[in-house]
Amino acid sequence: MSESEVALGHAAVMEEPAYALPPKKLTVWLFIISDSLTFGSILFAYGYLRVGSTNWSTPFQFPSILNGMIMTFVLLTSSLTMLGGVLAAKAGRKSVTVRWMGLTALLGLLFAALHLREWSHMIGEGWRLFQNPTGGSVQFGAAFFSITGLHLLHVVSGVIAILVVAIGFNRGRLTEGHVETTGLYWHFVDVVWMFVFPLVYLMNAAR
Amino acid sequence: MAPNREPGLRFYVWVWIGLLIIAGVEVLLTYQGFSTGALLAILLILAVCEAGIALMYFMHLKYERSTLFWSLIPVTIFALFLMNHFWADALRLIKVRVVPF
Amino acid sequence: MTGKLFGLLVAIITIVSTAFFVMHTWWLPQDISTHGHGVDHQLNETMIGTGILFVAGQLVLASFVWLYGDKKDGRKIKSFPGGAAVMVTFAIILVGIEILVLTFVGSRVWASAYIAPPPADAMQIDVAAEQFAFYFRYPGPDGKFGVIHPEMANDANGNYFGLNPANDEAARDDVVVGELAIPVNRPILLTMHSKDMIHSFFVPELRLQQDIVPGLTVPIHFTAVKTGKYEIVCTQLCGLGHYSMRAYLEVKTQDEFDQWLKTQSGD
Amino acid sequence: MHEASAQPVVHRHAPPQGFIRKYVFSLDHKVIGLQYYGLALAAVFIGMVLSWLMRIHLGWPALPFPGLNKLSPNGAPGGLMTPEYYLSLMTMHGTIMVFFVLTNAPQAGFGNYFLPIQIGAEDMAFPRFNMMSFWVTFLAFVVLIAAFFVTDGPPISGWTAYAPLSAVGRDAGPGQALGQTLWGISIALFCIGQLLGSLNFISTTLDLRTRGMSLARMPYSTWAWFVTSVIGLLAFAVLLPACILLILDRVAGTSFFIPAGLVVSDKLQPHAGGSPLLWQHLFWFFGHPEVYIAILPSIGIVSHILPSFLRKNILGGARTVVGSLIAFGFLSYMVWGHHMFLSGMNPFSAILFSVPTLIITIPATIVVLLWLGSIYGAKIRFDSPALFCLGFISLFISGGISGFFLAQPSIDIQLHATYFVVAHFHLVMAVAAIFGIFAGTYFWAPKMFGRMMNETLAKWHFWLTFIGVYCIFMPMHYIGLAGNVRRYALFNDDYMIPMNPVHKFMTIAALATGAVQLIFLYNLFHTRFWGKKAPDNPWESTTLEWSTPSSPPPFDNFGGKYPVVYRSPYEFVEGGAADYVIQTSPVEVGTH
Repeated sequence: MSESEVALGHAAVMEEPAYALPPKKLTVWLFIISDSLTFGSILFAYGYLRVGSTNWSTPFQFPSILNGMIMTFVLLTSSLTMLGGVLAAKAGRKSVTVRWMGLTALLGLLFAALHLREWSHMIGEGWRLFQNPTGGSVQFGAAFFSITGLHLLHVVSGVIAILVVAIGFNRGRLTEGHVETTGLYWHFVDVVWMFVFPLVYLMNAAR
Repeated sequence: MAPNREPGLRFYVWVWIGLLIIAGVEVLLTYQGFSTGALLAILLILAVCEAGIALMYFMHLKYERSTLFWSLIPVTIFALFLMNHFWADALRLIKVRVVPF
Repeated sequence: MTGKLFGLLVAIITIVSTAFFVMHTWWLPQDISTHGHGVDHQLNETMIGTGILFVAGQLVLASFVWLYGDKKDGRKIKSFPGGAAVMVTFAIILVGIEILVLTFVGSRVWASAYIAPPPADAMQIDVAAEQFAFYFRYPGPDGKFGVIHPEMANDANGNYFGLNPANDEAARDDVVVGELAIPVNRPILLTMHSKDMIHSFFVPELRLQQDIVPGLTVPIHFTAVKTGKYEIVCTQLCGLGHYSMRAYLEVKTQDEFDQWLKTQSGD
Repeated sequence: MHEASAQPVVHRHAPPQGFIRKYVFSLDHKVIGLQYYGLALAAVFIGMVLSWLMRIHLGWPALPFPGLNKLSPNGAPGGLMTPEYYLSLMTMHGTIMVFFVLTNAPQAGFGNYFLPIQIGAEDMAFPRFNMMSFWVTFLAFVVLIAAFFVTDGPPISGWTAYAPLSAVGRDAGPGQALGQTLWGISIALFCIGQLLGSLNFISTTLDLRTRGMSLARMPYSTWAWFVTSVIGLLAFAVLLPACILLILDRVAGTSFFIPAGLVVSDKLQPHAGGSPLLWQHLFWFFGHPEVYIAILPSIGIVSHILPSFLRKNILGGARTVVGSLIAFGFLSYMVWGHHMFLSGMNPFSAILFSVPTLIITIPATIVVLLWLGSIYGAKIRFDSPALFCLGFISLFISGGISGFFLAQPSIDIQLHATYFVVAHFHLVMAVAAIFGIFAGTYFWAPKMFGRMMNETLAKWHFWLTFIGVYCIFMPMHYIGLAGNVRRYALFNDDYMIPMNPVHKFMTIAALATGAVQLIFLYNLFHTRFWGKKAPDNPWESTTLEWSTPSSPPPFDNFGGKYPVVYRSPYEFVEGGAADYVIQTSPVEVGTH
């Protein structure tokens, strides 16, 4: 996909892009806006159902919260490594970029693994989308699995994107622009987690 | 106005530490026995700060033209804010749910 | 030519359409509720205000199109005196005032019917809606409603509400009927709940419409001031028999009503 | 460095070879635009036939449809339509028309074709996204139509798919089994297609404008497409998760929209804790912006076409028109609750939603007044596009005015869910938007096909359609006031029976008006292949689409060059050889 370079190459004959952003970067920003509404509406739905239920269960013991903390740490760190990748790419240091991005992808996978461990652990306890072993509102499982599932989907697709872009950048097919936009998306996945962790984990901690 | 110069990795490390601290504080506060409502308010405020920092520095919003910020963020907040209309009904679910007579 | 034809057509359409509104060829049915006149008044006010805007707008369009066709004469193009500023201010002031008035008056009407709490002496009647019928329950002599057990509801043996008379005192004398009979001039409080889908309780003569949402007990109160038999229809798409879902509202005098209730609880 | 009136261009991608790349999986925004237009044409035809069947059934319930039993043995045994099949047709009619016609044709269709040309780009920012968005939409359409052929037939829960009717599955009635699931999948896919489209439109508009084409110099239609894309970007992002949650309720046993203790056809449903109102909130949060997604492009198209036939710019120019468009977009998000006044929503919210709903009438009034003010003192050329624009204005007034009633909860008590509502949204959103599409078609056909539409047929098409739609939809107001409930397969309630003659009248009008559309269809196809060749700028218009070297434009729109824009979009000046100045003309013209 080579649209954005060409569009930039046209700078001589085009009006200057609004916000001085190339189309790709602008589009990722727009996607982020729209996606944050997607997450927003699901989180609001979760809040709606929780407020409307009398028997909400808050099952997370400290181990789960600790697991959540580790996941938060991993994801935040992956954002940092991604930034390393972006800076290196801008400095034109290919191999360094690829190393940083590889590290980011690894951290992303680690996050997913921790998440899935959490899931399997809960499923083992008898949690389902439609089932609550503690006898509380069944909406807990529905909300938890759908929200974290949606986020996990973003993480996994992010990891794939990072790998693809890293390889493409290494081969010289893709530019630092691609690295940067991928980073933008990856940071957004991080930002979403900054809301999911408190709202879905901490608010459901057994206190 | 041209985009400002953006800082190097060392600066981002500091931001990263800051975010970690906020996340830690969130967990600490969770166990201070606040009421659910109060805790929600606190956590949301912290989460917004966290997200704001990430947006501004990690996602470079601070180093883009300010017009980008002003055209993206208010719209999003506005749209999400409107969803607060939901609560009027969510709370009613408790008040007027089916009660056996 | 074309322009004149268009102008004529629009004018005719406007006049004919308006005529039917003015002549009340089809109009709201009579109003039998205490709050209804407020609704009607609000509707008439709006009808007059918007009617004027409608006729004016269409006729201005018609006449302009009639007048300003290109006749290939040397006529110079004129621009609207005052320009857009006039239009914008006009729109904001005119419509703004209309909005303020409508909101101010209308909200009071709305509040009187839907926000105001039911009078203390309101007679409570329990309503259950299901595909595709309404059922009404009167507390019976003891004045208490029996507890509802959804799982026990069964149309086959006529236990529409899922009562458990066997071991529920209050439920035994509950009167369950398929038509809503109420005494005239007496505040009525309907507590409505649905067994399956969203249904809606609509009596045009009462100026009263309310969705019945499963999971909620939706309260609605009114006072009927005219005796007679009226139709209750479901206005919320609730499944294949939606069109056939209705019941009757009988507004009776107090004596007739007491008599009726006695006979109902008798059998 | 503004001397060169045009500069050479590096081609983004070479012109495709072979039929598939050229016409099927094409990256060319012009082909994709026509694909969207074609899809909408097919959809509107199906939707129209459905409305015929429904109208005939309402007029003459006992009348059998020979052959309908072939399509649905259960739905129409012996060709006699069952009530539930009526609801199925109604659901499909609404869904097809709102999503695949009113959202596709004016926005995705014309927008794809003309937005890049009007801003002087040689294609969309992301041609591959563009292709994907069409084919995803196409897939969505196929999935939706498939619902006709599943055992239980299409869903019966209306285009709003209110839970729990849409959520509990088979027990809720025929069509609520697989049919409803297909509906959910189809709409979810449609959301994805629209989101891709919106991203593409916005970044194209912001980043690919040719030199001199400042935002202030963009045509009104471009502005409308841009604002609509912004609305869509936020609206469809909410419908998508809503659909996913609905599908989860149906297939994964969750209870987002289903409360406890539901007994459907004597079966206690295994759900608890959900809320039907949550679906309504999520749906209408999208649903109301959606109606503006449907109408804004038409408003833009009309404002774009009118100047060429009034020979003057719209009163107030860009600032006022664009201002109103943006006001529409902004307000459209604050009003969704006016669909829910009587839904069991908190009665206090009703007032909060009613006020902004009424405020929307201000920008609406402003645009109408601007159009009227522009017609004043003009030299109107009555070609078919102009006629459809003027018709649009008349319909927009008629349909918009009834919004005053429905915006007020106190009046909505009486009018909610009656034919008054049907009349309102059909006039202001459906028919008006369709008139915008017709106007666009007649106006741009010379550019899209390089051939002129037959003017005589076009005029007949206008007169008959214009009279027809008023005959169909005006009476609906009357019977609505009299309390005639919508979404009934049959009106056998005591107080509705007297209105049956009116329904018969509307049915006849609908059939006639529908038949008239065949004139348009014939005209369109005849023009496409055998119409008479069109001059480069048949309407003596001023915007960039009329500056392309050929009609239809070459693959890169401007023949290896970028136009340079020197002036605002609608400059008409009397005196001199031509009374109009095209945007690319560097020549200084006298003051005006």
